[in-house]
Amino acid sequence: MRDRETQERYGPDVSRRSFLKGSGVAVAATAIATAAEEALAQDKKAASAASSSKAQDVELTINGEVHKLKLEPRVTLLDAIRNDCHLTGCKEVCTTKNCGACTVMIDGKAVYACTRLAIAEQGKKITTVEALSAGGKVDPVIPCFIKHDATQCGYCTPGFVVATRAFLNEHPKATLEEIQKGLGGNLCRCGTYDGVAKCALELAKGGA
Amino acid sequence: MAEERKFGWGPRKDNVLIGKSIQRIDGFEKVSGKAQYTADINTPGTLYAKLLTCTHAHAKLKKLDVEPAKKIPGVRAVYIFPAGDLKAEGAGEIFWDGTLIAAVAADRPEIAEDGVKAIIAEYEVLDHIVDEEDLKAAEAKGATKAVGKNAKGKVEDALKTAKHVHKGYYGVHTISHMCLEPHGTHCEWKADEVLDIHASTQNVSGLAGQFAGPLGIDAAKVLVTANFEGGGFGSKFAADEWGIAAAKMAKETGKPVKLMLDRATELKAAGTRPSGYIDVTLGADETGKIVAWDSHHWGSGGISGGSIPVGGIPYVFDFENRSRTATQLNCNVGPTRAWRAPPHPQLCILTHCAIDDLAMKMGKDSYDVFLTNLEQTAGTAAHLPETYKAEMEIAAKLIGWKEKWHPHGKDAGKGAVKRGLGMALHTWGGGAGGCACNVKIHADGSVESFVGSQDIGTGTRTVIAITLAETFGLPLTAIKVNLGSNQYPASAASGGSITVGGVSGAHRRAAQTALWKIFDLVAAKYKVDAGTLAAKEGSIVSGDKKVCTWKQASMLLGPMGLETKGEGPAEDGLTSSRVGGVQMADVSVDSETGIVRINKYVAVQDCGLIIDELTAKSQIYGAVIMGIAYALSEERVMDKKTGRYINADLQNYKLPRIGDIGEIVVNIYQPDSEYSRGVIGLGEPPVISPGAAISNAVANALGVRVPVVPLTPQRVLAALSKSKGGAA
Amino acid sequence: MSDELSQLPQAERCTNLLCKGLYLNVGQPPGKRVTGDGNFWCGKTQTIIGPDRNFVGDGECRHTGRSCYEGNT
Amino acid sequence: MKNFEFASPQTEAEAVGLLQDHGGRTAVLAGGTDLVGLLQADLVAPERVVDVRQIQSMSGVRREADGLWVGALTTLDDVLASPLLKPYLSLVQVADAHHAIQIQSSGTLGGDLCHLPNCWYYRNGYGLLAMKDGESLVETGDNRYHAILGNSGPAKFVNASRFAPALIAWGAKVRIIGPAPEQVEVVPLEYFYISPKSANQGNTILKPGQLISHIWLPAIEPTHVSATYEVLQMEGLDWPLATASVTLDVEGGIVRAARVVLGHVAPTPWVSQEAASLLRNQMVTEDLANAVGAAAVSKATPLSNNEYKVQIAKTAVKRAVLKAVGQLEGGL
Repeated sequence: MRDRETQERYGPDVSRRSFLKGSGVAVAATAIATAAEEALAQDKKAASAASSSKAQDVELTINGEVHKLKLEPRVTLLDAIRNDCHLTGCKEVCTTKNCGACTVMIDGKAVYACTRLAIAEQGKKITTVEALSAGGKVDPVIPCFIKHDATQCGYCTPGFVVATRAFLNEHPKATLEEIQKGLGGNLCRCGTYDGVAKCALELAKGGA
Repeated sequence: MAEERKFGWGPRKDNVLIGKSIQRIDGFEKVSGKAQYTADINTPGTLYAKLLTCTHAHAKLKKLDVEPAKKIPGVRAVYIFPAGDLKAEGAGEIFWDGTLIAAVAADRPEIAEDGVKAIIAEYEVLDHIVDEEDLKAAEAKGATKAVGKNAKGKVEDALKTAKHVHKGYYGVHTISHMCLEPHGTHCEWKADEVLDIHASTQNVSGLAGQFAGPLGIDAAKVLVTANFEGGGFGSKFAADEWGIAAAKMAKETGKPVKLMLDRATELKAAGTRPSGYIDVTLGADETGKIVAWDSHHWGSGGISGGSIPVGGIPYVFDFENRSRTATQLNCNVGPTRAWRAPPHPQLCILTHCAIDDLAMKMGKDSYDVFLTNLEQTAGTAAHLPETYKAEMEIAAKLIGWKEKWHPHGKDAGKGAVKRGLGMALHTWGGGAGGCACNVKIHADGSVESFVGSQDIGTGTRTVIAITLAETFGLPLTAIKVNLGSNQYPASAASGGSITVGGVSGAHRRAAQTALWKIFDLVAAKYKVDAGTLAAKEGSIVSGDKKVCTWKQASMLLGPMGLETKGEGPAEDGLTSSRVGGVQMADVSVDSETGIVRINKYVAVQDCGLIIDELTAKSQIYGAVIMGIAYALSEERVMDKKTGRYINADLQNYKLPRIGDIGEIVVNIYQPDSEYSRGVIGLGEPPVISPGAAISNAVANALGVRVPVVPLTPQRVLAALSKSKGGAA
Repeated sequence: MSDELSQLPQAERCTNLLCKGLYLNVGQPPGKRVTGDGNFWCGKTQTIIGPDRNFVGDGECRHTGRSCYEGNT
Repeated sequence: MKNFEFASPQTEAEAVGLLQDHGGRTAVLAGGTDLVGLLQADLVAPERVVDVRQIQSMSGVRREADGLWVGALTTLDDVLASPLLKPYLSLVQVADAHHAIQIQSSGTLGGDLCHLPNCWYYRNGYGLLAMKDGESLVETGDNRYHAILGNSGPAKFVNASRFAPALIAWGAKVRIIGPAPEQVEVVPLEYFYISPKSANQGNTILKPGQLISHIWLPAIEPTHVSATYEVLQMEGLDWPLATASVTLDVEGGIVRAARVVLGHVAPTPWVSQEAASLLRNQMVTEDLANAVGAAAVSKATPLSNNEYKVQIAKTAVKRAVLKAVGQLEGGL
């Protein structure tokens, strides 16, 4: 099982310290394994309950509204939101967890919708950019983006707005450095970062 | 009698809106996600199309069987591109990775994907050449072509007598446009054979004909809409073969078809900026004045040309004794398209890095060497030396050049991190593009304009609204701007920084024409001298006296209101062309990891009369950031072994993010002399200098030139290692 | 296409040859027309390869002998 | 993306059962940040995807007598928020260096450990070994991001896990469950990774139907210090050119024990005994750190185009050592 090359590299353990020895592992492992065995006995039946690969009922709760869809398991959350729920604020750009144009919130956390399967996100509270200006209530992030002209072609912008909202929710008093770290998951090709940073900083100072 | 009625901008001090920082009027749509881009159009029944592309750099297609795709339930149409059409004349030869072979349209995107996978394509793989830098290897393969040579003065003699001579090699790799909204269209056939197209385009007025020809229909039956467009940067002027494919599949199926390029195909097939490399020798006299330039540059724009032309080298400057030669490499790489300020960014790198190294050799401050040679920029435009001089002073002050500058490689910092300053200059024509517009003043006083232009992120709508509102003395909210349709008066494509000049000039003319008619009507009705009238704050005034409200004046037009046309450009002073621009970079370089970070970046830019300072500054911020991208991280990596564009994804095609840009300081150089020049476009010029300015700053930090851009850790460390006598 | 071909007597550009410059010239007087940036495409195929599967370009598409050439006559 | 069945088990046992079917041609879905991209590119084409996020027992961090048991579903956000993990600075630093809240919210430790290589040949469909016509594409192709150590075999990619170096430097173990219903093994993380010798091998010891359920960390003592130094070209979301994690036991200014692990330099995380032995019984100084860095890469065998990574890896080790003892100054 052990790779020969790895073993050869490793050599003898010469330390007296616990972080090198790993004492007591076996005990805990057994404890967990026992729990697992118990669970196994209870759930043997459920194990065979895998669903089919055919299109099936999928219910997504987006912006408080339930969307009843028929989707194959392989449909991404992004495709479902854009193509089936017709909420096109989030965009498809990279499909490789890099650009952030598809950012939505799931249970309040910013997430790349391209990295999720729609079928796996049932029962979650999904929030898209559309919710940030729904029902006559406009999230302060939106006018602040406009004020600092944090948009040019605008294609990356909704994803950036959602990321900014999610970020500020968790870091309401963020510094510029924190903003630059937190919002590094969104790409803009036109180069609107300066406006985004100013916007986030202003909202953080105002305690948004 | 008051002043003669001539088109023109008002006195600068009187402007209420023009020149101020005004939020873009379509900001809410864009920021809230309500803006509908082509990729967002999903009319009922829309089919989704996916592409089969060839992943060989050079091959012969031997077999293509699309029947298996057609058998998949949900697949509605399969289209074969010319490269996949084995029946055609000269068929089957593929010249670059990413060549489009077939498209599949299906009820759902995932089914279209299944269809693509079911297609059987067989190739005979042929020899390829994808190394754009290796001139000798390309020559050996017969893949080069001389594209120009010219000389003036006595170069050899001047180099012999020059006090300082520097010989250098510089380069810049190919990059992709990487539009975040990929190229693509949504095509739907309506009644009477009308083709309704949403296109991600910079060329709303110019697309109908491009679709009509290949489809064999009248251009009059093609509707083109682009209300919003997710980035073009020079690459979205054509209908493109994938546009034709969507239209044909829509016709075949009787359903709307949406075909947007996938990310890899967007990078490979939808436009790149050509590479450039140069061997150059230049010489200066004892004052630092450059007296001789001798260069040979080469690069590739793809298999059939499009490389950097011979003109333009040396960039901005021209020298008394100058010889230049250009060679094109025909490589198996995707074709080039215009990329923001073509090909100035490359020219700037190839020239201004050499000048900076000459300064290093002379032991002089780069600033002084650029300054000494400014008189040699007058060949482009007489006013440039003076503009550059003023801008250099401003930029130097903003970045602290005098306090921070140190000789190249000396006193750059104690530890591993070295700090340096660099600068570069640029120029661009810009000006006003062709534009026709209609301005409608309704009897209720509301104002509307119609123009077949587009907003590619530059703020076209806002510029039009400001122009009209300023002219009519109305608030911005009183203006409705209609653009993005070829059903409106034709306007030039948005390229070459000509849109703001084009639309503002034409709308000012239309608005002034309308206003003069209104003044005449008001003058007659209220018995005042029309020559004394002005439109201000929602009223028509005569001197300090309010004559009537705008609404009352509009009612004089009768129930049909008034419609005026505006055209341009014209020689009436509303617009002009040719700008300069100076940029300076303050960078830190980690000499142990090769990482370069921007501390501060200063961009000083002239551009005539500014309509909206907020969106104008955004253009400069954006251009600098794009510049930081190609200076430090982004490049197309062609794998020599497979011939493939191996980093055609956003993971390995590295673009800067919010933390990668340092502090950017934008300064618009706008004395009254600039205001009086009229409007000049701004999209391109500020993207030109960053490559050279940042490279020069790195050279200043290290005392070693990293010759090829982007300045990745690999190249920085290689240059350092070479300078210490190690392997390159 | 070879250099020799571009040395041949040249006609007007094929009417199907397109470049960016053509779309910037709306309403411009002839003296002010932008000539383009060297990036051409064929209006018929909408790529850089013409209907005859040869490359397009300023030189290549002035050659009246080319099977797909169309002059403005 | 090819089609697949989807299942969402509630327990570890249920997950193991679901993963066994289809001859083990199944995949574990957690945060999705790697898997869904792989599915979209058809690089992974399972017949069933098993979403393990509902399994309570695999979440959270628990203190036991012997150390910490960290659920494989622990996200980067959880790492940053966990008081129990806070003292393991080298780990926290990795979570913090992921400059994207979307990855921090979704990415899990288990997923990171199983992250498939970012090698562009692999990601373009040439397989982990990137062989074409019996020849390594990496060896003669563009290997700027590839291995400089442990690259004499057919595998030349670099291990993509960002947490593995830090975890290995702490002596972490992984608890693996499956494929048989009761099967559990606890394996030192450094033995978890393999450098595949043939095209049908993966880059870990995981057999079809197995998954990581937990990560074990030894209890920390006041004398333990640690640091990770990742060399990232970009400030924002990027993956490292090279990483070094060190864990030291320092008493009275003298290093009593040390582990030095490099990442992104070899097909597996790279434990450097050469570097560690130089540290033992020494006081950390800049000179010593330099020597440790040099020792760590002394056996490097760079490929045609990645010599520069040797310098970067050396620097990473040096700086990780200095950072662990609070002596790092400068560096970008």
